[in-house]
Amino acid sequence: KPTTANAASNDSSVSAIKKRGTIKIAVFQDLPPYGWVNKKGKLTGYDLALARQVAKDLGVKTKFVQVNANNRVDALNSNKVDIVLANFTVTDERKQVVDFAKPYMKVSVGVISPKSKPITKVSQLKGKDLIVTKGTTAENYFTAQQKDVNLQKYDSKTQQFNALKNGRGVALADDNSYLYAWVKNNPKYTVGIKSIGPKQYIAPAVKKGNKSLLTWTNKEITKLNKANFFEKSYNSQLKPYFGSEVKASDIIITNK
Amino acid sequence: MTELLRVEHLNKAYGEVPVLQDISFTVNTGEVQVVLGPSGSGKSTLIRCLNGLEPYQSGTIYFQGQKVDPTPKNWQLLRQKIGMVFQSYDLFPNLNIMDNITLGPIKVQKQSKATAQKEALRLLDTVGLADYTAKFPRELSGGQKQRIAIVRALALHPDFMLFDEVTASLDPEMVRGVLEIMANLAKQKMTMIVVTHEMNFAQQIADNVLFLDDGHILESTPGKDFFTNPQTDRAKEFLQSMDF
Amino acid sequence: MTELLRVEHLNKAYGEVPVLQDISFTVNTGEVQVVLGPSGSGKSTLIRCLNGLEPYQSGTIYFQGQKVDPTPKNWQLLRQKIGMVFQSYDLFPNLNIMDNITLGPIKVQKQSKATAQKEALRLLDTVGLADYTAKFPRELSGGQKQRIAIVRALALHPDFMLFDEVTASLDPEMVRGVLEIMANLAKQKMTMIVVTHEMNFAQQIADNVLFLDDGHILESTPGKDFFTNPQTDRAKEFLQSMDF
Amino acid sequence: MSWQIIQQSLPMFQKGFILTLQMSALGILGAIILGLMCSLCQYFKIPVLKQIVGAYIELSRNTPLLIQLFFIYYGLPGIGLKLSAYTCGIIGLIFLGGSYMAEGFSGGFDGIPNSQIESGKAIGLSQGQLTRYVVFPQGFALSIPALAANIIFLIKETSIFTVIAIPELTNTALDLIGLYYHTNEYLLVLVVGYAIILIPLSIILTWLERRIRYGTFGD
Amino acid sequence: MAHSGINLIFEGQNLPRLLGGLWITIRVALIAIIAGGVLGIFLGVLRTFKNRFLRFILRLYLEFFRIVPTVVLLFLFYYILPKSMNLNLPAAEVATLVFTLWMAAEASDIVRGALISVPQHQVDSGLAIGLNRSQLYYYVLIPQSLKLMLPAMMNLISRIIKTTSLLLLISVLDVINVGQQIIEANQKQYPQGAFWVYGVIFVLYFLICYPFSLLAKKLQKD
Ligand SMILES: Nc1ncnc2c1ncn2[C@@H]1O[C@H](COP(=O)(O)OP(=O)(O)OP(=O)(O)O)[C@@H](O)[C@H]1O
Ligand SMILES: Nc1ncnc2c1ncn2[C@@H]1O[C@H](COP(=O)(O)OP(=O)(O)OP(=O)(O)O)[C@@H](O)[C@H]1O
Ligand SMILES: [Mg+2]
Ligand SMILES: [Mg+2]
Repeated sequence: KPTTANAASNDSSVSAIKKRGTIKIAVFQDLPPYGWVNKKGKLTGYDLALARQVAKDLGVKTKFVQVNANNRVDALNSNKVDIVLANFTVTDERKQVVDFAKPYMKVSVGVISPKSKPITKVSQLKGKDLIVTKGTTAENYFTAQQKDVNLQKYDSKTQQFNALKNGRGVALADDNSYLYAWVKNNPKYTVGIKSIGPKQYIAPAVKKGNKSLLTWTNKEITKLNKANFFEKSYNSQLKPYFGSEVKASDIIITNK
Repeated sequence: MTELLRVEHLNKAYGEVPVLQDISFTVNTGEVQVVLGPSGSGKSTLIRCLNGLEPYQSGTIYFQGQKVDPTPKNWQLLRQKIGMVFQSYDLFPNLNIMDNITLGPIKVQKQSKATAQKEALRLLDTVGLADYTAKFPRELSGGQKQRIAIVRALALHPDFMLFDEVTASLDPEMVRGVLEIMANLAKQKMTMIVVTHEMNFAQQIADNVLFLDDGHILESTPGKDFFTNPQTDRAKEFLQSMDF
Repeated sequence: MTELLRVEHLNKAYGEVPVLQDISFTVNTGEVQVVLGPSGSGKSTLIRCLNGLEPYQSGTIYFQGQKVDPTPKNWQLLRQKIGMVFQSYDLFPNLNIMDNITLGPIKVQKQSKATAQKEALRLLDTVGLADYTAKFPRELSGGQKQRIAIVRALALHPDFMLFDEVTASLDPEMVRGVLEIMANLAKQKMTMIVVTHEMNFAQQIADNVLFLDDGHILESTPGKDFFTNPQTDRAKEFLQSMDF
Repeated sequence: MSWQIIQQSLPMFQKGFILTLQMSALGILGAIILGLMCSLCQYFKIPVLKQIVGAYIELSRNTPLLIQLFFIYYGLPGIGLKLSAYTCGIIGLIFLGGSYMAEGFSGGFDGIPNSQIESGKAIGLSQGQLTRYVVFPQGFALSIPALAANIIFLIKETSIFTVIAIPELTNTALDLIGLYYHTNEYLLVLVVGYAIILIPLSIILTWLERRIRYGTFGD
Repeated sequence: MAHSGINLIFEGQNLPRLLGGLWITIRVALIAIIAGGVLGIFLGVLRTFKNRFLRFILRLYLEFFRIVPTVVLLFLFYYILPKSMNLNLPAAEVATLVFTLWMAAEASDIVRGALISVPQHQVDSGLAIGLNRSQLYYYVLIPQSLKLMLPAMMNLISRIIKTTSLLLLISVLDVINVGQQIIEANQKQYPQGAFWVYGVIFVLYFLICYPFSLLAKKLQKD
């Protein structure tokens, strides 16, 4: 059983955060519409809305720490942040190294490709270059399940989409929800494979053993669910970016 | 005549290679000891041993009757009493002439700045360079630099002076001025050990000549005899080779 | 006596500073011209002008009766006939002794390797270094290097030789060997222009002395007279300063 | 620290290691050739080329490789020039390294004492012969320490290739960390990987420097 | 098409944001250069001492920072320092620390090199007038070596500034990171944004580093 980090040594316990007056939250800053910087230079998105709400309910200020997909775990472990709200998919491997709270979003891996040369089946990817970002579920899935696909692994979302646009791979795999969002902005591309691999969940993560913050977060998610926070947030943050293929129920978890 | 310096059975090697072997000699107060010998015979090394710039393996140095304890700390104290001038005009390029001369008196001997500067001026005057206090070494000719280097050593009022081929890298026309100053010092009965290749000069000032070859003292002969009648064949040969 | 070299009204300046002014003189075949003068008087510059290492502003050089066309291309051809040895022992450190000597004969004069090496060996023998062909310059003493440098120049069988203070950076004991070789060349009636500070040597070999001061030829006097009875006061003063 | 995890990751690291070596070798070779050509342009003061080389050297030395790579990889396709990651990496390394190598060579050529050039002239050598027998052999020997230092520098710079998704050593480590979260283990292997390449090189460099300092190299 | 891309830079807050990112970059470099420079001089002096153990340790320190690529150093410190030392620093501070230690390591070698190339006879004549060791360093060696080490120091400084581009990799909001945000946020309007943004950053770095390399060249000459 995981040892409870005792309050004295746990810098990220609820009491410690409250005492400090700020919560350090790991977010993406290059992943519209979840966590990104808009044209005005303001940090915004679906994850950010949740993050701000969490801080508000804790009664503390926020300090956002930008992370890439591949350093979300270490940001927690090295105490850079108290909590990760960066599109963090729950997987078995990750469960070993961090503690996930209740999920707040559903997702599965999708694949986008140019409309002119669409990829609609995994078999089309054999021996071809597929673009992914390091440390994402998509990378995980293809590394483990589809060994004959060549992966091009980038550090950030900005880089991966740039690479796709420059035609550096035949397709790009990532969480399907914002692939929908992305193709809406980039109509030359299509989500050729809508869902691949198991359905997965996105949840807040805290450092392994940080029971205090985990419990609090679980309660918070339940509370926010009841208050229809996620639906509202979906409508304001995500809906404008998603195409008609996506419905709220595809993304948010509505069982209250 | 009181004995100022006595060296007994000094041995010095670089690694395995012996450079000085069983060197013994005495210098009395007011005497000029000239050290001669072919290149590589160990003249510079000997001079450097005498003010602790080189450690030696065995042997004893007595200074004013006292045995020298060869620790770095002790040498540092003794060096105030031993002036030394080298072949390369080794003034400190980052200091002007006045500061070059007064650095030792002020920082080592803790003299007041005024005293040190007054004395520096007096000494500069004796070498004809009193106007140069504010200049930097790079603005001086080789001969001038070397005269300043002598003044710098004298400013500490040493009990004796070591000169290692101080004219060797000077232009021929510059040599004379420097040698004149040394000859003057000799006249004023400064005790000196002088390594030189200027045979005429050596002959003129030497009270005694040490002839070194291959790390040994081959002969120690009064100056008046050495140049006309050296005792060893090696010295004879050496003297011949020195003038074409 | 045929005229080998004539210099007429040579002027040379570095930027605005004149270094040689209205230099005119003649050297006949088989003659040794010694150039004397204080440091900075322009001796090296003169020598360097004579084989085209320095461009000059005006004046004419005649070589074997022909006017020298001072283009780089032409100088390159002429240099085979003019041997030059410098103060710094400037052998090529990347080549062994044999290759140092035969580089010119083989590459410039297109001699066969065998011929060039045979001649190199003969010349090396005359300077007592026949065993050193396979060595590299760094393995030689300064005196040895300088002797090789003379051989390297001689290997091209030049019509005359220029020597610029070739013993100035040698240990005193090394000087003799080099000077002997030059004296031998003089005996064999090699035409030479020699800059030196070795007065005894100069006196011995000079057919004529050019005395330079501040870029001017102050006097041009036969060797036998210059040292005993120089015409100008400046030369007298210079000669005095040269021995203590 | 788990030995098992390290062992399991070794095949992946091996691939990255080999890629790092390959790309370094190609990039460094290219950089040396480019650098030599540039320094010769400067040494012989070839008009126009000399100015172009000068501008290139300043541009290359005063901008980070990361930006150079970003610009080549993500920026240039915007104006229609698309090169593979591998090509971009090697071009980037040559672009960066060429200027460093050029300065290394120039340092060597400039270090030849003027008396050497003059005594070459004095025995009648032509400009070409002077270059061939005096300037080049001596200049090359003198520039070896600088070249060796540049080689080490360039190998280290390949770690930046990670930003254009080239699976070299650093990229491999960062990827594995993102996948399996054994940060300590993977970082250790990464450091060891670089050490295996760079320590022997650094030892050779020190040795070379010493030989040159005591004037026993090449001559 | 391509020339319209430059407008991206001047649109809205984009240029001030880029310059803000640049300031973060410069701040890291500046602190590292000053703190690392001072530490480097101190270590460089220590490295000229005879004590073998001290020299060995300092040499080890230098070689470590020299052999390990800076990217790797950043990750090492970023990930491992907080875990093993319980020292929790924000990314920019970790980077400052890494660059400071790196600067100190490289500077110590430059300082040592300059100190030992002060001619031996300067040391000898300092000793000959009775100076003790600290006086020797203070009045003779350090003033004389300053001039010798300046060109190399200038080169090192411009290298440090260049290398701050790696801040991106540990998620410091440096100029490149801001640039990427701008590319991302404007990708629909400015598909060629990457060319212009990276181009501008390229020029910015050049403008900062070039004066130092110019200075280094000038110092080298005289
Ligand atoms: N630091 C050193 N390490 C090793 N050997 C040395 C060192 N200094 C001098 N030697 C050797 O010691 C011997 C004596 O050298 P020293 O300089 O004392 O000779 P010298 O008589 O002063 O010669 P010169 O007339 O050329 O100045 C020489 O063989 C020299 O090569
Ligand atoms: N490359 C140069 N640039 C400018 N001035 C120079 C240069 N070379 C020499 N000079 C100046 O030209 C003058 C003559 O120099 P030169 O070397 O010919 O004298 P020298 O008679 O050979 O002296 P020394 O006996 O010291 O060798 C000097 O004033 C010197 O400073
Ligand atoms: Mg000596
Ligand atoms: Mg001269």
